Amino acid sequence: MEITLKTLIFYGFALMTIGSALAVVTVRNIVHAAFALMVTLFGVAGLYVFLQADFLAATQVIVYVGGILVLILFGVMMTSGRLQMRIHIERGQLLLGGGITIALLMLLLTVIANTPRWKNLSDDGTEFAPTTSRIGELILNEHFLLPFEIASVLLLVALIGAALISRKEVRD
Amino acid sequence: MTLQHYLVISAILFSLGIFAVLTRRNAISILMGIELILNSCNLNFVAFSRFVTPPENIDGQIIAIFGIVLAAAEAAVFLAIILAIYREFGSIRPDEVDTLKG
Amino acid sequence: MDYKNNIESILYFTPEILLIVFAAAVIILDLFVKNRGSQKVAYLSLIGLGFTLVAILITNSTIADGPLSLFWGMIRLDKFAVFFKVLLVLATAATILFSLRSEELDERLKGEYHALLLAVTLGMFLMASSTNLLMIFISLETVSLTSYILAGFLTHSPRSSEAAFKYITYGAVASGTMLFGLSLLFGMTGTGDLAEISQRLPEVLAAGDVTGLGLLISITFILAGIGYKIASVPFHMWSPDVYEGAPIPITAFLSVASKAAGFALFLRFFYSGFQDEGILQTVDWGFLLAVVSALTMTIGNLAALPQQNVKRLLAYSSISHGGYLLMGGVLLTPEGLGAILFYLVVYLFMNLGAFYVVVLIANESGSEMIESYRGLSSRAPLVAVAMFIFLFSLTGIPPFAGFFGKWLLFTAVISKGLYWLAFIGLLNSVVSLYYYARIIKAMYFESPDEDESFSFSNSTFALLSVFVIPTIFIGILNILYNFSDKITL
Amino acid sequence: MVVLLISIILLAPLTAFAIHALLGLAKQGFPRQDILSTFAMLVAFICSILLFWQIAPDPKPHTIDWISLGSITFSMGFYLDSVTVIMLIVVTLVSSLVHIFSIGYMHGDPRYPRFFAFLSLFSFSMLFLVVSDNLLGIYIGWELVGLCSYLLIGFWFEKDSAADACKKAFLTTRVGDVGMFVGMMMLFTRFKTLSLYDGADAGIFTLVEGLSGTGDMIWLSIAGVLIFCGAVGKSAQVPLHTWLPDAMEGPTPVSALIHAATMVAAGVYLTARMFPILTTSSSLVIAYVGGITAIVAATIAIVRFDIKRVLAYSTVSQLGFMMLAIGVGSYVAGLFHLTTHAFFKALLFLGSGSVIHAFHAMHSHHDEEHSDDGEHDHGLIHEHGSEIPPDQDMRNMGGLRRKMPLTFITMLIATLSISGVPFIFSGFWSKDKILGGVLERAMEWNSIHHYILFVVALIAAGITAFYMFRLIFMTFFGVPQNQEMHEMAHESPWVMTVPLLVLAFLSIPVVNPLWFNKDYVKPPEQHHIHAPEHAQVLPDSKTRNSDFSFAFLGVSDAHAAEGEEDGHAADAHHAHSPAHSIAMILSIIVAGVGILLSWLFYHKRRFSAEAVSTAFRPVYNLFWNKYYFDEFYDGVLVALTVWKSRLFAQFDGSIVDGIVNGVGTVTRDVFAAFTGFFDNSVVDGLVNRIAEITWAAGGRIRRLQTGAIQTYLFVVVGGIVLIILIFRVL
Amino acid sequence: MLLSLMIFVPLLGMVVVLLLPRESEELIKRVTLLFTFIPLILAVYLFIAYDRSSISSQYMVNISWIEKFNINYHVGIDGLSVTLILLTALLGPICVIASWRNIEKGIKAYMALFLMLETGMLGFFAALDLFLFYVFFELTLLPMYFLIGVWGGPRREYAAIKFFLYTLFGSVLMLVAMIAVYLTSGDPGSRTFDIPTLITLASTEGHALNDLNFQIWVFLGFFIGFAVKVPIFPFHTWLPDAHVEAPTAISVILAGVLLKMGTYGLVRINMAMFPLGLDRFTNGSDFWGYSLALLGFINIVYGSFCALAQTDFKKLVAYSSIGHMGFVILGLAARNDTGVSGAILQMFNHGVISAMLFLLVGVLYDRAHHREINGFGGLGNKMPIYTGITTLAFMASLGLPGLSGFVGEALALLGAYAKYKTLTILSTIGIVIGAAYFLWTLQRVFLGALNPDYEDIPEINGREILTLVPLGILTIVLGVFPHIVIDMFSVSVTELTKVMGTFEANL
Repeated sequence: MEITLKTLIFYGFALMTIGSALAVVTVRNIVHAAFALMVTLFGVAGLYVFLQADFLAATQVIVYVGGILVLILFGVMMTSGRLQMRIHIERGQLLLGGGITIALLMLLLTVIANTPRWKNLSDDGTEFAPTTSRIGELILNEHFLLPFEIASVLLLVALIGAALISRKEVRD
Repeated sequence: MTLQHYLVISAILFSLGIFAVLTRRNAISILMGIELILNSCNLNFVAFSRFVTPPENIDGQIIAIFGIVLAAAEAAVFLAIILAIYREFGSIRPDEVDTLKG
Repeated sequence: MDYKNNIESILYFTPEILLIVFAAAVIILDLFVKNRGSQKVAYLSLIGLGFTLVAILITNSTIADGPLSLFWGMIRLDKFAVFFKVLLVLATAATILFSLRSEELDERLKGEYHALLLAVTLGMFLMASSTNLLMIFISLETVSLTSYILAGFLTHSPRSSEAAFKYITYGAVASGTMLFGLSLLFGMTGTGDLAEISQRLPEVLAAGDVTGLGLLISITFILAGIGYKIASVPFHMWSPDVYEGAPIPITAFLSVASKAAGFALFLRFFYSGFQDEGILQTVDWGFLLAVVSALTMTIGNLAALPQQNVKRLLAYSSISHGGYLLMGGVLLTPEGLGAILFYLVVYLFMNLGAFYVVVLIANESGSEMIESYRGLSSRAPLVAVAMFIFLFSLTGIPPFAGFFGKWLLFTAVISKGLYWLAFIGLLNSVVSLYYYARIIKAMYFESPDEDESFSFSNSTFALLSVFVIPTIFIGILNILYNFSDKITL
Repeated sequence: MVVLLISIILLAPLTAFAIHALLGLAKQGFPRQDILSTFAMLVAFICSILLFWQIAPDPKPHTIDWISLGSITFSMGFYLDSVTVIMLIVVTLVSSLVHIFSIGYMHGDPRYPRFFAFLSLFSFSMLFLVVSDNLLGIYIGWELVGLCSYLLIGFWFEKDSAADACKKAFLTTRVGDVGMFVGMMMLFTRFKTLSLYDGADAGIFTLVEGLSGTGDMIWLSIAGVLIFCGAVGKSAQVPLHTWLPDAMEGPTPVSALIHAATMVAAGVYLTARMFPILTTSSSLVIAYVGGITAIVAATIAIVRFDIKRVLAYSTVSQLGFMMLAIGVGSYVAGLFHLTTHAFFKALLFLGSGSVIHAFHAMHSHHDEEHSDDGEHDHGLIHEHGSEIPPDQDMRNMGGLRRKMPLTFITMLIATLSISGVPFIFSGFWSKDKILGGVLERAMEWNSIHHYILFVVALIAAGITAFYMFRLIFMTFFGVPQNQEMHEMAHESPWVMTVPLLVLAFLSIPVVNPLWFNKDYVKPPEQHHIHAPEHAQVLPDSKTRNSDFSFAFLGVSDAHAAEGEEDGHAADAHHAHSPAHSIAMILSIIVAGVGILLSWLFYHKRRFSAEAVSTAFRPVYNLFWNKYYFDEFYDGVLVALTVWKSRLFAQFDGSIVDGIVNGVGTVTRDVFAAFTGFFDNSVVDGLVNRIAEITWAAGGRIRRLQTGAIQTYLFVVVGGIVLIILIFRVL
Repeated sequence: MLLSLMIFVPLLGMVVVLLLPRESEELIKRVTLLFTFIPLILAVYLFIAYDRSSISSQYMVNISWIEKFNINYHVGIDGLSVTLILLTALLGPICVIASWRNIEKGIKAYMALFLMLETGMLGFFAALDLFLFYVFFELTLLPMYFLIGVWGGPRREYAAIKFFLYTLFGSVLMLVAMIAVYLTSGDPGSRTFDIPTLITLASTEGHALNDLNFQIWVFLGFFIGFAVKVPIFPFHTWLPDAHVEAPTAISVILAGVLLKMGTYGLVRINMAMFPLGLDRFTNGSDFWGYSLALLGFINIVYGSFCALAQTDFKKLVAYSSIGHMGFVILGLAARNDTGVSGAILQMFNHGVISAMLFLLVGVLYDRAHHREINGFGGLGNKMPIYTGITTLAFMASLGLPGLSGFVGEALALLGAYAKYKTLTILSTIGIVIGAAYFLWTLQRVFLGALNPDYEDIPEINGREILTLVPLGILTIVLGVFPHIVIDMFSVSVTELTKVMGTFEANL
């Protein structure tokens, strides 16, 4: 594979994603972790761009970075206000968790490396049409109408539930 | 930039997510780990959609979109529950929320 | 099979739509109900479930010629789905009726509570009928999210909050893992449609495009999601804590409906997607699940032995029953399927009945511990009789239905030649007797701490008899044995 | 007619018993029930006499099918030949007399009716045993008499010694019975029938002929010896004789009837009945057992002071003689001695009963409370003869001949008879016949075994004379040893003395009708008796040459001039063999010596018994302690049994459970090695153990359920990894 | 229909009892007595009307029950079952009478459970469908569990659950075997649970059920199930506990009927259906048969010795039951007419005798409130009638000829000797030990000087005598005329031994 700018940028994104994700799981300060997570999410969005999933990349940024991450930060504020922002970890747990994680990763990498179907599928650089309209079609008119509707129910439920549970006092 | 690149990134993300979930003694960190996991899944779907399925088929992307939606919903509920826990237990350390056991 | 498009499908989707409509209606009605003691919301929910049931039966009549694939193959309407929907409606109705009696629940949150119950029922309907990876995941998440909320429904109850917290943490990890597995499966076959997967997977396997390890990992990851729903080892650990912390009606609901829906998903997924010989040769998931089921029932039973909290005890017991059910699931035979379905019906009645008694006793004595059952035979003889019927049915003692259910399961298992599994299962029945008998012992052999007898209303007994009568007669009477013949996957 | 008569004989006592039982159950008993039993026995006696004329020349059993099982049928029935009739008459006669005697002797006992109920039941059982034509029937009667013996020995059950004795009697005889049962099983398995005689199908005696020379002789010998085991138990042969002396705890009439005349003789009867299947080896075993019993019991009897114990050992000894007779093939002699012994021994017991009664009545005067009190004089009892009730202790007696002349005379007659005083007493004839038979067999086969047995028997006969006269001298002669008791002693009432007189009369052969008829009893063919190989086989004796039929009844045919039959006119036959003449002379000599010594020791006091016993202390100790049989049984067998059962119970509690425990412990330890901790709770009980293991496992699983969600997640992820790895490896 | 009526009358009685008000105890007792008396009358009628010469089952009812699995409500009686049905029906009213005064609390529930128990037992003996058979088998567990657990002695909970767990463990193995048989009986659709059909199939050459290995395994499955019930060493440890804790009437049922269920099952299923399971194993070595005989022997000796070591009267009787059931096993192991007939007769007789023994223990316990054998003494003086009846029962139990216990034992031994000489001879030790412990007990309780504590002990009363007299009469009558019972089943037994195919030693 020749090294092009595109490749370099790809690797940059990849490193950014992985590196920040590593930070998410290692740094001891919860706010730092949240920011690292933001970087990761951006990185993933960038990878989506490389995969020519433009709509998805946008969604990723808006929903994750704009929504979820803010939510997480709120959570951090509301729960860690009086306490240290340090994340508690324990050595034994870390080692055991690390071991299991590495085992899992090894298994996954073995599969990825050994599955013929997934080999030698390189990005040939073909440009695809923007996906947004197609996605709209599929979701609103075709195959994915039902999931869409159900997802809306789901969101409603989550809304009600989150409100129900998080509020301090029930109404009188 | 082969499929395997993406898959490896995704696998690493997944593993890190799992690692976070297992080792971070903080409910919000666990949530972050879960987000990493879900992201890795989405990345997988998109990558497969790009490389495995025919170009016009973007089912994978759509699944990923739903994945994001669900992640958001889950995060919302999760945080709500974390708040409730914080209210009841004064802590969001998962190892301190252990009155139910045995 | 033709896929029905969205418009064509809507009519067949009436039961689910009714659920959504009534969920909304419940919330709206709740706004207008000022009287705290009013049960209007609950009755509306019950009415909604009644309508849904009718609608289900009507849709059932439309599939006489064969199953239908709705919404471009997202879900499937077949006898199997109809069976589970009926079962789920019954379970939900029972849960609502329990909730009427339960004194734990905040009366001011009735609207949300019932709306959530209806919503979770919807999710379960979809779990029973999904045929697409995306639908599977969404329906699972719907059920899960709603369940988290329901488990944490009790305000100012640390136990309830803790239950919700554990549930969601566990559930999120499990479903995330499952989603990863689904993505791998998607990557191997290039499709999300279960029917297509079942076609393509053997092809790619045969072509050597996919390794066994990949398939195994994919299946195992997916199993994490399904296994957590049906609480099978090693994905069972949430359930005792959650069952103990959640409100009792919700515990009952989770132990029956959620488990049933999980089994529906499990069966549809594995039976229709992975039944191919080639797949089985690559990954003998049948054997894998046989081991899992043996472990599940054993661990569930063993852990139940020392329990002092009846609710928690029943949680473990329901884990072990998940193991029994799973046993039928690994067989891939019509007998196995029929046995599971029959057992689910039986299990519905006996387990819900047992939980109902727990509700009653918790209301009267304010405790869920075994001690509070002391001398129940003299304090509330009828309830004690009902409880012993449920418990012995759960153990699998004739003439109660539980025995017949188990008998069907074991027959199916043995007909497949899995003697060892049947043997372990039966030994577990013996072990289970021990802890069920502890409750019986408290009820019958020990004298009460107080002599004052419990008083229950007639409607209580009426509801109790709704569970008792089927528990006695389903097995003895030859009425339900043939229904599963028409149900295939 | 035969069936009718036998039915009456059997039903009369049975009916009496049933009426007693019903009255007792209804709490309606009354004292005069004695008449019922006595009458029933007299009826039976008369019928037995009538049967005398009903003996068919070629008897067939009268049977009915009792149990039919497919190919097998067990029948029940009667068989009537001369031996049966003799036994019937002896049993009914003695029984009747004992009934009558008991009316006097048991008078005033609170359980008086019950005593007669048991006597009736006993009579029925004994008669049933006698008339049965098959082993099963014999066995049934056999056990029933055992039961009655048990009930009657323990009649005064308030006495611990009686309670002990009855249990001992039943158990000891049961040991023998089990042997008999095993023998029956062997025969049954081989012949598929337990009938002895040919009825519709061939009986054992016919079938056994087929075995001759088939190499099954060892088998048959074992079977024969096993059947004989039953007789060893019942007839109190060594080594199962110890119960009989203890059985004297029962009322004296019981001792007379059951433990002298009838039940203990049943063993002899059985052995005689089974005569045709006895082989050379089994016969020799029987002969030895008989001989040893005769001498052992006789020596023990010398040193007893309890009048009833002396008689008991005497009985054992005499039974040994009978067994010896049968063992050497002197079948007729054995049965002959049985009948004579029945009368004179019953007489001796009743006489001793009369003496005891005399003393006993005296005690009653002292102590008005008779029997309601558990501590009355029957309560002062002894373990193994170490303590003797005063009314039975010969050292308290002496000089009674004037006080109780009738008792004295009758007992003297019986003693002369048992001692073998020649010619006018029945015992002489029968004992002589036995001795002659042994010697004849010895000479015939030139067998060292039989010579030894002859010497043993001869010595035993001499000792018999010695100790019997010792009894007479100590009781009736000399000066009263206990003046107070002596003063009170008196002759017994007529109901007691009349039976004594009748029996005394019967002990004189001249008046005894049973052995008038020469050739009356003829031995059956003994198919399997062959001279031992080392023995010099003499020309076939006449026992076997004339008649091969199975008829027990000697149809008075001219050939039946065997040397061994009939006692009264025996002289004529002695010519056939020098053995009988030698035996007769020797037996007269030893009897004389015995009596003389006894006279010198106990009447003239020429020698001191004490001095002799001191001089031969070890021997005396051996005799005094009855060869330590009881000690041996108590110390070894009983202890072993109890110990074993304790062990078993222990086993149940600890071993069976212990195995499970062990398995459990190993499991637990292995488990613990992984988990690092376990509880050391003590456990017992199989279920408890399993339950505990299970519980422990449950507890361990519980402990895994820490309550911390990340533990659970570890299990999830770890589970996933493990599943994958394991299935990859698989 | 008569048979079904008999089976379900007690169940009907249970419903009636449950509808009666809790307070009217006398009425409840009378109704129960009535509803246990009806089966007795019917059973006696069946006993009389039964055609003794026919080998086929009589009074058959065959109604489809669960069509899908070809399960039928198939009941019928043959000589073997009618005998045990008579026994069950006889003990029913006796136990009700025995419970008349002894049950202090919850008489209504007690009687209802008792009636349910009776239905279970009667149904078990009449069932000709394997599934039905199993259901009835288990149906006896529930009431038994409660009857011991609620109305039992101080350690009743332990005893009840032990009993339940043991039996359930056994029956679970039985269930596996049963399902295996069902599945092997034919192709889907033609599978059957019908016992006569299965017996035919199992003896059909070439049928899958006729396979040697299959039969051995299935035999073992059923065997363990029944062995727990019998109980055969080492599955016996529940029995002493259950007996000691159970109330008198329940002990009677337990020893009288429930133990027989085990041996009945052995005959009905193991011996009749899977004769190969016991047949010559390899090269003429009779491994399995010998093992069975060995177990019988162990039971006899072990039970007897354990009984000898007991000081608790009831435990002694319980262990004696173990010993006596050993004779049944030994007789069955013989597989010939004599042995099997003896075994079956012994089943019946032991039912009667052990019922008597437990009733007698109960009588004493009601008066003295303890059962310590060494704590009595000299009662013979104060309670002559009781002593008499006890002696009768003891003598019957220790196998005194002329009483019923002897015949069965003797036949079983005679039969067994034909096959297993050494074992049988060794088993006769049990006879001696049996005599030993009974006589010793008799001595310690009744003989000797009166224990002053029992100066005023009342004599056995009329009600108690009423329960004992029928059994006592039966022991005597059957001791003298055993053919009354033997004739009932001798044809069946002949057929059975024919099935077992061991003609060469068919004695």
